Amino acid sequence: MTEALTLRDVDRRFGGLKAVDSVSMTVSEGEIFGIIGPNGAGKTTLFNLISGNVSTMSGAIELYGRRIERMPVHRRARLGLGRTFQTSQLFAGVTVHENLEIAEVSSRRGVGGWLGSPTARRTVEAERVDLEAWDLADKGERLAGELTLFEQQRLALAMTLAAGARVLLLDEPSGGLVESEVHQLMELIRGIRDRGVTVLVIDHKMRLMMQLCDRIMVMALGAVITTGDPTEIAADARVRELYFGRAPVRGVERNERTGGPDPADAHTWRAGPTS
Amino acid sequence: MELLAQQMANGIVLGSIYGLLAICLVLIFGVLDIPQFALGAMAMLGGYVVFLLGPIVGYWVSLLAAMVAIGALGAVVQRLVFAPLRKAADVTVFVAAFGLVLIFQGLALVIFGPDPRQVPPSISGSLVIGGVHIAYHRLVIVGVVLAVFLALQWVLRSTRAGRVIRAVGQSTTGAQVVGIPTGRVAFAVMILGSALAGLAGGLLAPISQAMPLAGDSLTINAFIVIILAGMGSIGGALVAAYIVGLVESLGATYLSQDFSQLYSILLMLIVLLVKPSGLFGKKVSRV
Amino acid sequence: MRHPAPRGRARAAALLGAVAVLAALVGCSTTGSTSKAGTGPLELHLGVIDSITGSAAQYGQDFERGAKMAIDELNNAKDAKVKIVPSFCNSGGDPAQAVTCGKQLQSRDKVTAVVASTSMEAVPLLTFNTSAALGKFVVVGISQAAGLTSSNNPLVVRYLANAPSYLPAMTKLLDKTSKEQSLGIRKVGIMEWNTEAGQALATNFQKNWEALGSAYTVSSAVYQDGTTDFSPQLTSLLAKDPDLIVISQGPASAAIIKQATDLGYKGRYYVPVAQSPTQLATQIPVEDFIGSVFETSQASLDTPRSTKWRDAFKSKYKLDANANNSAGYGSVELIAHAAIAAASVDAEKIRAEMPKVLTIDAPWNIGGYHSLAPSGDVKVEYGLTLVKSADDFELIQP
Amino acid sequence: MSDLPPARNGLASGWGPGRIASLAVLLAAILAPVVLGSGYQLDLLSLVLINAMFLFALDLAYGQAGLAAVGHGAFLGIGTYVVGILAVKAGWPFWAAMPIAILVCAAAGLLMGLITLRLAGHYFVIASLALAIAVGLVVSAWQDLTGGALGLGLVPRPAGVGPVSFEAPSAFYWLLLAATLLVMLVCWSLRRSNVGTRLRSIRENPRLASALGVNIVLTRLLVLVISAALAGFAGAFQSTYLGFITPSVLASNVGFYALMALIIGGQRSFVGAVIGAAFFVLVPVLLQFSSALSPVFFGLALVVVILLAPDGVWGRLRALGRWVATRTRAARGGSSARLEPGQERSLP
Repeated sequence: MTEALTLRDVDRRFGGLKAVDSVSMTVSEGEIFGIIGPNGAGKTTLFNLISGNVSTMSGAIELYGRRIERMPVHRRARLGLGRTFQTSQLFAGVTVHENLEIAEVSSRRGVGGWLGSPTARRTVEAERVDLEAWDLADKGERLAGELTLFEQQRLALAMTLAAGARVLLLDEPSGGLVESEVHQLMELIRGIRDRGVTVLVIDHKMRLMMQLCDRIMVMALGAVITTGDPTEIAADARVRELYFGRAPVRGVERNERTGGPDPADAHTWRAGPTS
Repeated sequence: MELLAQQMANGIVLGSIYGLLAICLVLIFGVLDIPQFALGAMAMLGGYVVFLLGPIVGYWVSLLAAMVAIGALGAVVQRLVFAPLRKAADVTVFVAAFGLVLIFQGLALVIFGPDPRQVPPSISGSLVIGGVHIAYHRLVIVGVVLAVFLALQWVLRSTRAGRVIRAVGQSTTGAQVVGIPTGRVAFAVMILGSALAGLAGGLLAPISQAMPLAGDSLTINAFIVIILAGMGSIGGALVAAYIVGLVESLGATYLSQDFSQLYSILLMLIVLLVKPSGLFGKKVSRV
Repeated sequence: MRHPAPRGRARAAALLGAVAVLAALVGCSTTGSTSKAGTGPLELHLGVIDSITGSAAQYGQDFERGAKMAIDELNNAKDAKVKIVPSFCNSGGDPAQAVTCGKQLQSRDKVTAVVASTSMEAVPLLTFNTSAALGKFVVVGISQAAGLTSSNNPLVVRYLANAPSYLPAMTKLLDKTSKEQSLGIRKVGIMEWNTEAGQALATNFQKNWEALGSAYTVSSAVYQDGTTDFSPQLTSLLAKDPDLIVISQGPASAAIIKQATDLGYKGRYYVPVAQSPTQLATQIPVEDFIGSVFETSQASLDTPRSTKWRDAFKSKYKLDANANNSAGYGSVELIAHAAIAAASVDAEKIRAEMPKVLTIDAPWNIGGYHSLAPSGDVKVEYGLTLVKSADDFELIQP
Repeated sequence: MSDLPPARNGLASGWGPGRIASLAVLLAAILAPVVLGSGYQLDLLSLVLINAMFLFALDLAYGQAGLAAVGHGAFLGIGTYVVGILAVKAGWPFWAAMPIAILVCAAAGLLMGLITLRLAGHYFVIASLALAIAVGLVVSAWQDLTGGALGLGLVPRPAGVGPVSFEAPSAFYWLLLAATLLVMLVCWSLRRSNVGTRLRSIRENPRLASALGVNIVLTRLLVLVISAALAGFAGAFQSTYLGFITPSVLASNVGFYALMALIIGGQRSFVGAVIGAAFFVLVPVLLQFSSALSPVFFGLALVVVILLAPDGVWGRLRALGRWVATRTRAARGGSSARLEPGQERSLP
């Protein structure tokens, strides 16, 4: 399998706090790779490091074998790295149609990519097909900010693909969704993977993660605790301790920043993976 | 050597004047986020207050009167212009402030005429040390500015009011969340900043004379100072003001006089290129 | 966030706006006034462009007082031969605004003569004052620099100021006085105001002073318009230990003298014509400028003619007349009397009569000018006033 | 501030009020010399056109790229001086000097962008203003080239092309009108191009835009350069309009006034820019009667307009138009009479 994304000894401190502490990981092409851990474990920071919104202090990040850790955000995006954000993930003030147009235009290159017209390559017909695939067919002229949360989430996914993402970072995609929508979301993400896109996902909903991911990496206090497939993770003693135990993790006292597990998550966790 | 010492002395005095206005800007621009471009024009009006009242009540009382009058003007301006515009874009507020400049300067021109009006200094005569002449009034300016700085520093650090002001400066929304009446704080800070502008104008009037356009060059230099310093601390603003004063004064002597204002601008640009947040500012996001 | 407006919404409002624009255009076109000369006195449409706001407001306002005085006198005279119809326009000291003013006066007010208070207003007019299609008009302007008359414009006159014209004689007069009265003036420091007027005075003074001998040296310090603290410039000048500091901006004299005194300077000053010693004495103590020399125009001399004029000015405005007042007055009078002599308000005819009119020793000619070169330069000669003590101002005539 | 989708503004689409108003203004503009003759009203309109050209350019930087370029007046001034210097000192014809002015301004824009674009918010505003002041100081001091404070003149009118001469005021006016339409066309196509789309994404959500691959700095730099070049183009015409150039064309308040004009008129719209240009040319003329008080009235007018219409006169007129339309429809009993939140409130 081709290595889509590789991190080696990536570090990031904020003041005295080690937000990401010597993280190494490898994600293969076409994999769905989950990252879990308590609040403050450094998951979102890790995503920010990969996407370039936060710069690394040391270590290497490779996208399809190419070093990207010194590149600005937009260059990584152009190399095929897409991401969604927990909040304000859309151009809320313009229509769905225009959101997709922006996403598609942003990946174009050359003189035509700058000075050409956004609609030059994109016919209305193609647009409609696209929207249908995302179940947004009748929403094309609505402002993105007026969509429901799940519709917004779908649009955000569609936009990353329109922008040409090959490796996708999804930050809390199930946030605010109801149970039935979470299920649909899972199907969508699998569909994306089936197109050959590699997916990294952070989410608090354990059941989703256990069902969706091929592999899961567990983080706490910025460091990797363990990586494995969902059943291994579920069985891992350190992970159980991390979520429920009072024992110190890696010799460091649990402090307020790590917080306790989400009660809802705890429930799903106890229920165990259903797959 | 004597020339150098004299120009250093000139630079420190110049820096003190810029510093006082820059401190006003740190309060109004830094805390309230209002680009009050009319501060220089308000200082100019303060000069006229001293011109009018000085001969009757004496310099120091008239200086106090200038602070009160310009502070009150600040209150009016806040109520009528800036408070209604608090949700408008930065540049829109800039425009309104520029409108105020035209109004203040225009009124001064119509009421007092274009001729510069003489304002006697607090103490006449000059101190002479080793061939360096410094007018006593200029020493008074340096002293008053330092006193204002120390007093403000104390207020901002050690009093409840100061903590509230700093909280608003950090984040208006955050301050609102913890129950600070941000509107009233803004009002108070605007009055304080304007009163200090009045003080600056009154102090400067014996040097610059009272005239309609007296505040113009002050405003832009005060903005250069706080950008050079980085928005945030009044101490940083004062130090940067001394730097600008010295650069202007020494540049005019040892380089070319054609460009005396250019040196501080170049210094500012170089600093911004190396450290976009200014000399003493905290890191700002770039996008 | 708003929805894009559906098509056709507010079309009515937009059309209404468009109609309003067209209506305004049509309305504007009919406001231009035209006038016919009647059987009575000549009706002379005169434009006055001055900077009554902005950084040159003092010049403009002084100029306008003089101009208004002349207009009132001419219009109220018994059996007046000319009736002046004035139009005033404020340039704010901005040449671009002066262009707008000029075109307004030219095509709306149909002026055939314009007086302008500074070269910022006068020079930009030269791009269109000779256009037959738009309407020709004579420009009588005050300008220190050569630009006004060096462009071969046939309808221009440079009145008062005129640094290249008077400074050769003036520097010689100063040197002569210095030698006769043992003033010991050799080293000169110039406070150069970075404007057209300041530059012209500074460069012409320097050129002529240095030509007087090898011991005659000049150093200069430049400051931007709007400067209020002159210490850096003065410190540089004082380091050269000058015998005389030349001030190139009249209104700034008081501040410069005060600050130079604070810096320990005890020498003399040279003050331009815009500031008279009596005027300055109302601002700062005479003690601060004893030993100084002041450019003095004919209008400020104690001739019966100019004394009478100054008294009339004072009774009208309750102010002491200065050189800019006399320039405003004199430029308007020159135009009016040229028009009377030509018995016409045509711009070219007015201009053609001006050299002749200036040689007449008339009461209105308070500047005492007597020669007008073909280029349009009025030959200007100033005297000097030497402040010997608080109550002894000695006039030295060329 | 809410960010209207620009594709719905001005000339961009449909027969909305924007397009009708634009066409009406255009028609009035073409016919103006016929109605007005060659009087000074025509001259004022010429000045409005030069200012409008500059405001179109400025709107690219401010309205489209979100750069509060207070110092943009420097580009207008540089363009003015380049043509002035080449015409007066080297005798170049206008048509040869104008492209040089555009190139010089583009280069200056590039330089300014490289220096200032990394700066955020207020820092950018002041840095841009400071650069403009620096340009003004250099031009005043460089007397050999620019004539310093003594000014530079006289700059002739553009030479005729074939049988067409531009000496007559109406011909010059039509030339200016053509130039203005050209600038408008450039701005319009840029807004409609991928660059425009990218600019919109940056305005809406810069973080998301860069995550999608938009190079924010490069996009803004490109727009700043184009905007500076267009300002230089406007400056070339200002040069020949004024005929006599002094450092006042580079005064720092030129950029201030321009930005004010744009905000007063309404940004991201051609009609708004024209309204702004007209405001700044015509209001001072209307205030001539008040003589020394005119700056006071002008300042008051500025503050009052800003308070009543923070999103510009044209923005307010559009809101009014929508309101009228909605009311009319509601009166007819139409089903789509839904009033959006904020519209009712935003009325004067």
